[in-house]
Amino acid sequence: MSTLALLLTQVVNALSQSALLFFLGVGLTLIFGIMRIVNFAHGALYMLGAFVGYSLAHWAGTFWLALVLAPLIVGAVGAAFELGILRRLYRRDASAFLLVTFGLALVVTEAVRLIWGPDALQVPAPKLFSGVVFLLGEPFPAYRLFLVAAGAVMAIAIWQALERTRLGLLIRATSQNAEMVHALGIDVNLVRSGVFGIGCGLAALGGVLAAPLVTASHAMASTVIIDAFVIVIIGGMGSFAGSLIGALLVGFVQVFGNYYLPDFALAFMYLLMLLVLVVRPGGLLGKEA
Amino acid sequence: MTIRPRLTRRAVVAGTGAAVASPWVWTSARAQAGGMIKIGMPLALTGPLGSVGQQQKRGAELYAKLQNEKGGILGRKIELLIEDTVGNPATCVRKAQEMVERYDCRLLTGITLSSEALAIVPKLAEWNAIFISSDNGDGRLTAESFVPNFFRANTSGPMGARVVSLYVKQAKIKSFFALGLDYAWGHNSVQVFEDEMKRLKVNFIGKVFAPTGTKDYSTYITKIRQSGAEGVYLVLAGDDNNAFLAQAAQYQLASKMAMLTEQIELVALRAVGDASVGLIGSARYAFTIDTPANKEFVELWKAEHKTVPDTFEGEQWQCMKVFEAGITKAGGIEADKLRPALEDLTIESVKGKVLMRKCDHQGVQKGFAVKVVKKEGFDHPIPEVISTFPAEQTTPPCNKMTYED
Amino acid sequence: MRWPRALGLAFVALLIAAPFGLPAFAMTLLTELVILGLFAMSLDLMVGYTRLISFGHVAAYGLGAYASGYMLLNTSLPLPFVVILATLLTGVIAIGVGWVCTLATGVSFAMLTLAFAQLLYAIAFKWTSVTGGSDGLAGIPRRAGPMGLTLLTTKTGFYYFALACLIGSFLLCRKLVASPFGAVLRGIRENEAKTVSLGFNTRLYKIAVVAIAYALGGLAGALYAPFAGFANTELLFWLLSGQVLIMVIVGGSGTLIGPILGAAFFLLLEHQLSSVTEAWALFFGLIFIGFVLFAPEGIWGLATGWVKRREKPLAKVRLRD
Amino acid sequence: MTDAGAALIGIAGLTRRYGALVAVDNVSMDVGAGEIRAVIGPNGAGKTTLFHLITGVVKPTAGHVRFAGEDITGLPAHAICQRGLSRTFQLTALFPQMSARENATLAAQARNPRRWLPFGGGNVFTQARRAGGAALELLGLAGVADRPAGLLSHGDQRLLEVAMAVAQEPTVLLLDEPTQGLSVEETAQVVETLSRFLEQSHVTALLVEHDMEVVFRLAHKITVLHRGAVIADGTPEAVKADARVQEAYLGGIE
Repeated sequence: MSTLALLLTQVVNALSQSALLFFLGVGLTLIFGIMRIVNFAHGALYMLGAFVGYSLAHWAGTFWLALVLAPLIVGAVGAAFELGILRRLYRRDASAFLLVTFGLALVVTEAVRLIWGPDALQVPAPKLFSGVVFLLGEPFPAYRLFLVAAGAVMAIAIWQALERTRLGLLIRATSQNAEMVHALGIDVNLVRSGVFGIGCGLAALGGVLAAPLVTASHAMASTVIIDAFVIVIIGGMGSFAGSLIGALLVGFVQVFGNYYLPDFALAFMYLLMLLVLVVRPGGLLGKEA
Repeated sequence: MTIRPRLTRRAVVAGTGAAVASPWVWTSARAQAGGMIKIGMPLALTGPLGSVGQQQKRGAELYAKLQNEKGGILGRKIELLIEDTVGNPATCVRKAQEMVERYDCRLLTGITLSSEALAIVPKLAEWNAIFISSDNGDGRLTAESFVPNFFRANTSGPMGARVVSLYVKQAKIKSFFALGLDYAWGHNSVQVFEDEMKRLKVNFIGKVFAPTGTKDYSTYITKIRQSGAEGVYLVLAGDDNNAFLAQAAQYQLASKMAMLTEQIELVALRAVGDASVGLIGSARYAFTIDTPANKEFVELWKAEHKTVPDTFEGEQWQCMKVFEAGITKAGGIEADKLRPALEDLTIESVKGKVLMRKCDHQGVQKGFAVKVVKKEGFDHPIPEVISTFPAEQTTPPCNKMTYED
Repeated sequence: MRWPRALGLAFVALLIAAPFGLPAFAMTLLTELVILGLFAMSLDLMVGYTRLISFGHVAAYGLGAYASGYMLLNTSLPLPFVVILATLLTGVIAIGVGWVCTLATGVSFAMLTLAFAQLLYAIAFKWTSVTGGSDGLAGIPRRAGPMGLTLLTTKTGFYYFALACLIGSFLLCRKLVASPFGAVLRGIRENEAKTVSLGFNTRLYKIAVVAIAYALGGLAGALYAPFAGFANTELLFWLLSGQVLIMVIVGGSGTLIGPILGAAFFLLLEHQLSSVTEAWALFFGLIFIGFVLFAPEGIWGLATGWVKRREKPLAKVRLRD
Repeated sequence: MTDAGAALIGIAGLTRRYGALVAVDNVSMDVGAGEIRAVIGPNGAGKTTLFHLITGVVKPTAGHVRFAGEDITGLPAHAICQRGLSRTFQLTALFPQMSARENATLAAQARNPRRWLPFGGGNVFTQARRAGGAALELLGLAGVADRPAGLLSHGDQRLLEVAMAVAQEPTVLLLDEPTQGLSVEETAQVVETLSRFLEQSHVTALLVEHDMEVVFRLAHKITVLHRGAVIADGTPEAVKADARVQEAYLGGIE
């Protein structure tokens, strides 16, 4: 493989990894921005997305339906959790949310094991993207290119939704001053349910998209939550653009770092976070420390 | 406050309070002298390695059920004490200690992770308990970390690496790169393989280790491809293995080089489907092994579970057979009687003849190279045995985790 | 509030008498509860008294455990010295950790503690010659001494040693939070900006409390290694950081005694539930959610609330006098 | 302007920019010992930023602050406070779950050289409690001393803030809009208490306020800020008569 081909392959590798990380991070950061909640169940919901996606793909015989429906279903689970539990806790301090979302993570993880069993399950890539594309003569999975495209499309879509739509306006306003929005006669609770649902749905979308790469498996939940936290904190809690930058940074550092210095694979992400937070305690685009 | 939440609160508090304070953990269980043969199995039933723990559980349960129908061992019924450790050594030590101290159970097996086993073995002497491993691959357990009350009925990691090396000898692949999981087993097996390749004068180009829990193998796949080797040797397990195989297939890695792996399990073949077809590697156990004992076992398994047994189901079965033969020979389960009875014990098992050699308590057994193929009647690819290597070749010298020839 | 003190003394008396009445495994479990309680209590100094939420307290536990394990395996120092040295080592390293982490506040602080814990995890994994790598250190002995003293090597002796460490640390923490230093910590907890504007260099106080909390967490780890006989990377795994935080909150943060009870509750519930059903995590999770909804002040809050409710009628009588 | 040599606080060319916005623009002023100086100006004139610059909460872009002859520019907030400048905040900043007495005690503790003592501390607490109690007394809060600060009335919360500053026995008291957000009755009560206290104590005070009546009641001298810059400086009467001030105030409202 030529140096140029290697470089190109690695860049696209990094982009595809960043895309998956972005789906995780953006949901987490949206939820934090609006609700000041660190959602410990995010990884579990990501996994739930993959398993729901597996069942839907098998039932419908197509990956695409799973891609659309699984986030909606998991999003509904998230919204229901907000309605039933979180809503009663907004006047409490952060530790209450820590405990309930930790509880939710346990419940979801175990429910997945009870429903789908302990083994990993196969979710094949969609037929359309199951082949390879040649990049400078080197075979590269079409599915990964699809991931990069999906990440880019979603990033633009979310950005536009935040900037242009009424819901986006409400979300931005609520994240800046919830009381003011409430005083304007808007049901802040509804915005919160919506955002929690959307955040969980985005995690599930990430789960479905990751499933053809890692299979629907139980280890998905455990390690991924930390990745998501790191991305969000590097970018700045509550910042949409920050989660994108965080995902790209982590993706590139992991892919290139693991290639040249594989012995430090466990440490890269944390060294990066340490560096960013020491220089900017609030994260790259964060407002506060 | 209204009445309802108060009742609920009281119910929650009372319920959990009762669960925590319920006295049974604070009491000692009644010891039943001469009663059941208790075999303790602290297993990773949930968590990332839940899949393996569940296999071990099923393997032992079927054995206990069938053996108890036949009247047990020495006329005593077998009772399995199965507990979940989530794969955490701290929990494993606690659960094992409970089995020993509360239930007076002196026979242990299962213990899914090597890290758990390494935490347990130093305590065996104090507990006066015998532990027969059914899946721990870490070479150290029969080498540096060896203790007299530990036995290994299963194929170890180095033995798997050796089988792949022996296969390479026939396959004439000229250069290799290795990818292993970054922990003891991965390093150990890659080391064995590297030594073997050097002895065989095969060009060993390089190696890389990935942390367990790696999701994206793209950069490792690129590195493997960049090496230009003719073959890649893989020491991966569980979800890491599945992720690698799924992703390697997407990069069409198999079209560039031969892929050989240390461990082939059905659970992985089900998870990655066609992406595993063509893969060659060692199987610690495969339901396609052609021995009379295995044919019988597979039939029994099908009757019970309507499916074929997987690696650790077969390994656990073999382990239970070792227990049975040892206890029968010793005429009891006391550690000081059972240990000498197990030493140099030979049984006829699903993998053929297995000798629990005296020097390091490793089960000397055949090695199997398998190839993953699609076959009618199965909705997933299956491992087919392509070479069987004699026990003398696959088992390392006593108390060693590397080979000399 | 004489009730809690009387209850506390009775409880300590029970703990001291425990080895005379309880069977072997109950003592094993109790020793582990004591160690874990100490670990949770150490975190309470940060979480409950200073509102420094940490996602990486496991760093203290793991560091203490590896340090004591390494010393017990490779030196001839007697057990108590090893435990003290490991505690001090953890505290000294924590000064550096605290210095960096206190550059940030809130969630960023928590994530920095996590970063250090994860880096330590990576070091434990990679520095095989000292830490044993992924295998960890196994067969860690409870060495006799000093002066040939073998008391601590026995199960009961070790239990008393751990219990003494817990009670000593508890008294120390209580003195600390009642001191002028503790008053400043409470100020930081309630309003850090105001505390600064009153003229307190809050960063130094935070670094100090991180160092003390880590040292005591390290003490817990230093006890765990000879208790369980091993130290491995699992003792540095991030999940344990989350769990110990849960123990603190469930027990009742800012009470010192609450987190000890929280740790006991957590461990016993996990142990009991998991021996009843494989789906124990489901019930475990539901119980935490139930706790948040129905017992917002934690176990200690429930207990003292109960006592207060019993005392109320008395107070009314006094008012009428 | 007072003679620079006698000034307790000397501010020279103090400037703070936020990007294109100049919040505080080349402000110079001197405050003599024992003086009660008010800084007034319409909303957004830079009064609070000026306070933040003096007390070290915000670092200046340019200029200097001298206190009792020492350059304290850019020192951390806690270090400036330790030199004897105690302040209150525009938005009430208290320890809401502690009692009023505990609030004042903690404030007084900050002045004790052994404030960090990690054990015992009987003496530290006794002294602090005495100073805190005295401050509560001075500001008429003795009756509510044992209530949690968060449950006090708004007026009492503002006074408690002042009491906390007073408990530190400061050389200079900096009051940031002590009547902000209070009703007319509460304002009258707070102003009454404050003026009585200021007369008795002879402390040097720097007061930020936009309520003119409050200012004329309390201050000896007034500095007027507009868009970050000083536009007038002098006795209340002189400032009242100043045409630029009237213009600025009317202009500020538009």
